[in-house]
Amino acid sequence: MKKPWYEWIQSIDRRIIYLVVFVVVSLPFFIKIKLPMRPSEPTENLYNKVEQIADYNKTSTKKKCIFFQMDWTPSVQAECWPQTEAMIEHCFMRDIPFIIMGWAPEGPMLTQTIAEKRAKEHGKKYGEDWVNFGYKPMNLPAFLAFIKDVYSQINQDTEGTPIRNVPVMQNVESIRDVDLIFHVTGSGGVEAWIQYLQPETGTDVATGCTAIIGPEMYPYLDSGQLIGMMEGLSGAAQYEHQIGYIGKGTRGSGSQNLAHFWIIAMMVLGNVGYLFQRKQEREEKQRLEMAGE
Amino acid sequence: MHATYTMLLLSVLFCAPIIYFILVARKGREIYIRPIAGLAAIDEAIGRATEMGRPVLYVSGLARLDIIGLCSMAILSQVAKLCARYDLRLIVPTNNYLLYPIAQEAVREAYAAEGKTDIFNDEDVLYVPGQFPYAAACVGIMHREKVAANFFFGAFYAESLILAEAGNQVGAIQVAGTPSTMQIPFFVTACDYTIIGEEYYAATAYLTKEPTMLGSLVGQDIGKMTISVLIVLGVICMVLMALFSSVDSNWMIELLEK
Amino acid sequence: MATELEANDASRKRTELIVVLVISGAVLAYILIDMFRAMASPPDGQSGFGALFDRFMVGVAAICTIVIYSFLYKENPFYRFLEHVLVGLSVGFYTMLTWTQLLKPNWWDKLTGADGLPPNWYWLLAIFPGLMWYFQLSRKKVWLSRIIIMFFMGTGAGLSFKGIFNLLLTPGRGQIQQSFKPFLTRFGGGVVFTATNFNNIIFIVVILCVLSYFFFSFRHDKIKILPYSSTLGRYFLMVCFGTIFGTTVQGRMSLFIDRLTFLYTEWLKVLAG
Amino acid sequence: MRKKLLIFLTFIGGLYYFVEWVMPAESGIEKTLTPFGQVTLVISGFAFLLGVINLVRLHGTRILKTRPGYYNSVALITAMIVMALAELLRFYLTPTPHWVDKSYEFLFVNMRVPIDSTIFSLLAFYMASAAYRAFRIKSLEAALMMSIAVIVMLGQITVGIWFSDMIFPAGYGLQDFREWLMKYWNAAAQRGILFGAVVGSLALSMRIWLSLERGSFFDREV
Repeated sequence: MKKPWYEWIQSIDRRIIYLVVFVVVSLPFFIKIKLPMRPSEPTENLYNKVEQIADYNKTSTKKKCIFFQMDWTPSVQAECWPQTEAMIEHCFMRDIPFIIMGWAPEGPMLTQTIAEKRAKEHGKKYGEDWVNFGYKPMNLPAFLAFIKDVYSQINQDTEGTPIRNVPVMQNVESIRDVDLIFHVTGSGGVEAWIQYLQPETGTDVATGCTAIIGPEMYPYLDSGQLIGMMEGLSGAAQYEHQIGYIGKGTRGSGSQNLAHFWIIAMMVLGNVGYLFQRKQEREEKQRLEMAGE
Repeated sequence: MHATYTMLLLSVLFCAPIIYFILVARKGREIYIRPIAGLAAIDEAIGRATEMGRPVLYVSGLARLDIIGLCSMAILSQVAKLCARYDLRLIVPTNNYLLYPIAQEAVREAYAAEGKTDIFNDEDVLYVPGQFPYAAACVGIMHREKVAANFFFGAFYAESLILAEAGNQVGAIQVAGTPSTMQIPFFVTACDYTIIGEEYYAATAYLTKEPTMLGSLVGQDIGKMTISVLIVLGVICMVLMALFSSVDSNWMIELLEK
Repeated sequence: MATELEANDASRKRTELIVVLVISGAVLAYILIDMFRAMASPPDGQSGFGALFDRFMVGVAAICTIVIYSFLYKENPFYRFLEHVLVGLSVGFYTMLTWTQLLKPNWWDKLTGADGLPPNWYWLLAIFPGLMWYFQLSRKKVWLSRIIIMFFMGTGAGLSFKGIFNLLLTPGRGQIQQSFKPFLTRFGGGVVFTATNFNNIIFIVVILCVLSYFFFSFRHDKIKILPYSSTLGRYFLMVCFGTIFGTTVQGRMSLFIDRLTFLYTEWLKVLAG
Repeated sequence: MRKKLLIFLTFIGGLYYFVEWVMPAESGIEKTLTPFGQVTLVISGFAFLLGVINLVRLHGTRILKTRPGYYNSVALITAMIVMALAELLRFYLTPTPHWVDKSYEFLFVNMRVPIDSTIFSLLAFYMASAAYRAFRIKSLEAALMMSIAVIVMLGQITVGIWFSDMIFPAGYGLQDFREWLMKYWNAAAQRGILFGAVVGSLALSMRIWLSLERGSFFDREV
């Protein structure tokens, strides 16, 4: 006996679905459509904050810097790499010095790679425009010590030079001299900075996070504990749009469109079949009851 | 920042009831916890597995040796008892080397308690480090062993979708409970029953009937109530500020930031 | 009947094998050609062999990627092999980093005296508590490891007070103060009700309902409002989970986009970086 | 006796930071934070071999008893040793020889990174099939969740935003609606969860600090 249509559309083999995912994500790589974009509120706030720092640096001799806390691993580089790249690009454009550190081993390494790539185009030099502390494992007690005195916890940068001798660090006596903490992560952890650092120093904290932990950050954005946020790849794309730079974020947005539509299509398809099946079953039951009476 | 007077006052307001009710509960006072829907699902799932005569998988996620992990272990011992009772094989992959021996001990004890030491196999409690290797290992087990029921109790991250989805694939009945909010949507959509957020601890207390946890739950409820009351008062102050020009600042905020 | 099934199975296996062979053959062929093309015309400032090795490394990365995706068709030994390799690499990497980044600079250098500092033998004492971790490995003496574990749990507990109350009550930024949202706005002489006020009402109602869903010990039959508020709270939670699901779709898709970008730009070079 | 010692140590460990929090800044207790932090960091660092030992135990037995799939264990152990060696050589040999850098790059950039991120990216596919198979309108709740999810999804892709901006007046497009959902509904719900979690963790800290934990596991393990 032939399968009714509603059962049939529910029994598409998952491998076909997978194949379509592959196709819909691939197509936009080759067919490019430029669509207008506007930044979301958190992204715009972050952008404005960085601009503020840049304007301050123009006037004053003692340059304020941004602290990059890179807690991301290769597994989430898809989202965190573009975010980091966009922020680094912005820093180089408006020559804001920055410091890289990470509690995840790979974060600082990959960030260093990005920075070196971008530095070539902007003619920036390691040490003068940025410094990399590298992977610094810390537990909370160590973190509190770090807040009290950066130099007590960190003696050398990744190059092995004592950080006191690094030009960037000349303006940084303590963590208070940092004007913005930019925390990029795929697994949370920005709370440590909100809970232990911000009340001490009043430093602004911003986060670049994977889309999935984006919603979790909104209470902090509402309370001002986070000043801004890049939310996933679209956040990165919006930021790139603001600084006028075409990076991985912008390139990915095309594929995002089709992929999203495919997911929605799948939801609808699955549920239409499901609902009709349920309806049929209900009617079947009723008919049987009728027959029973 | 060092404690302000308000902080100290609040910490007393929060902590005192917790300690008090824990002690009271220890004295053996009956404590009411609202029934947690979804706990019944555990027995249901075990029953289903018994009908099919296929093994059961208990996943503690990336739980470490912290309260989440220990709650997970407490639930595990309950599950293990049921499995032993119905001669079911229980597979427990753990992700943390500190949790691994505890899990092993818990399962062994449970099977011993039911006098089924013969069907307990040490190899069924494994240690797989790393997030995705762990997820992949669980998926592998589901495929290889054709598990009939999956229990997800613990701390979950991105791997949750892989697990729940793979469970669907092998057509296992699934029960989940986790405080990691970000993953609950996938459990809600892919599992037959899901225990949401804080409910997880309540469920543990409900299962173990363990006075400390029960007492602590009551204490926490009072803490949450305090926060709600503070919010209501604060909002009222705000409204007053809007209504009467004589009220020029929010007393609650002033009070809280003393 | 059974034989027929077996026959089908066998034929399917054969087709699978053929497909696998063809794909892997193509991949390997491409990598080889790519390697030698690179060697023939190495990018400036690089030896021929260096260029060849670079392309070889990219080829390996591509193979890893493709093999992992083979899991989507079905679970297979190659995938399991790579997953084990990953565990090995990660553990080896993390363990050594703990030495090179944590113990070497913070302990060994201070103990033996590096960059001009005199050796400080007091750091030897750190070994004794440090070694206690390893008593976890013995069933008898395990309680010794508890000493150190409990100490750290204790410090964690002590620290949490500071963290929690900072989170709730930091002046101007505390979660509690920031929940005091005005329901009415003072405008000029009078009082007006703006869109923001409306949103604020939503905000407060949602918070309170969600909180009430997490009340476990209050009897719903005693406090008449609780059943309603907690049910509402559950619905509000669902809204929240809906947003999470939505953003997650984006996040997950990005991951695959990233891998495709690698395959297309760095390996196949069909797209400009 | 042992139990008393444990309880005492836990209490002491917590007491330090509790006092540091309660005491006013003038007390100068902050000065002790730095040394305490350094020492605890080093002590916690000493646990670094535990994972390796456990892994070697586990897979060592598999190899020795040549269980099915023991070759995987062999691969695991080899990979572990090689990676560790590469890291060590790269750290200690200065200037780092070219071949060390290359092999390190090979292991890290060309094996670890791709495998790790590819396994993670399988989620994209699972997401699709989950949407098809699992995300069912079983109840009003599910329906609500699903519709919200769809709105959020449309509100975060350029096509959706561009299209809705053409239809709806400025400030009422899908992106704005998404932000409204996020900023008020989601933020509030999240904050509710946050408050619950915060009070929970406070209770937990109390229980641990004062060693109030009881019960089969809590007794033995905490």
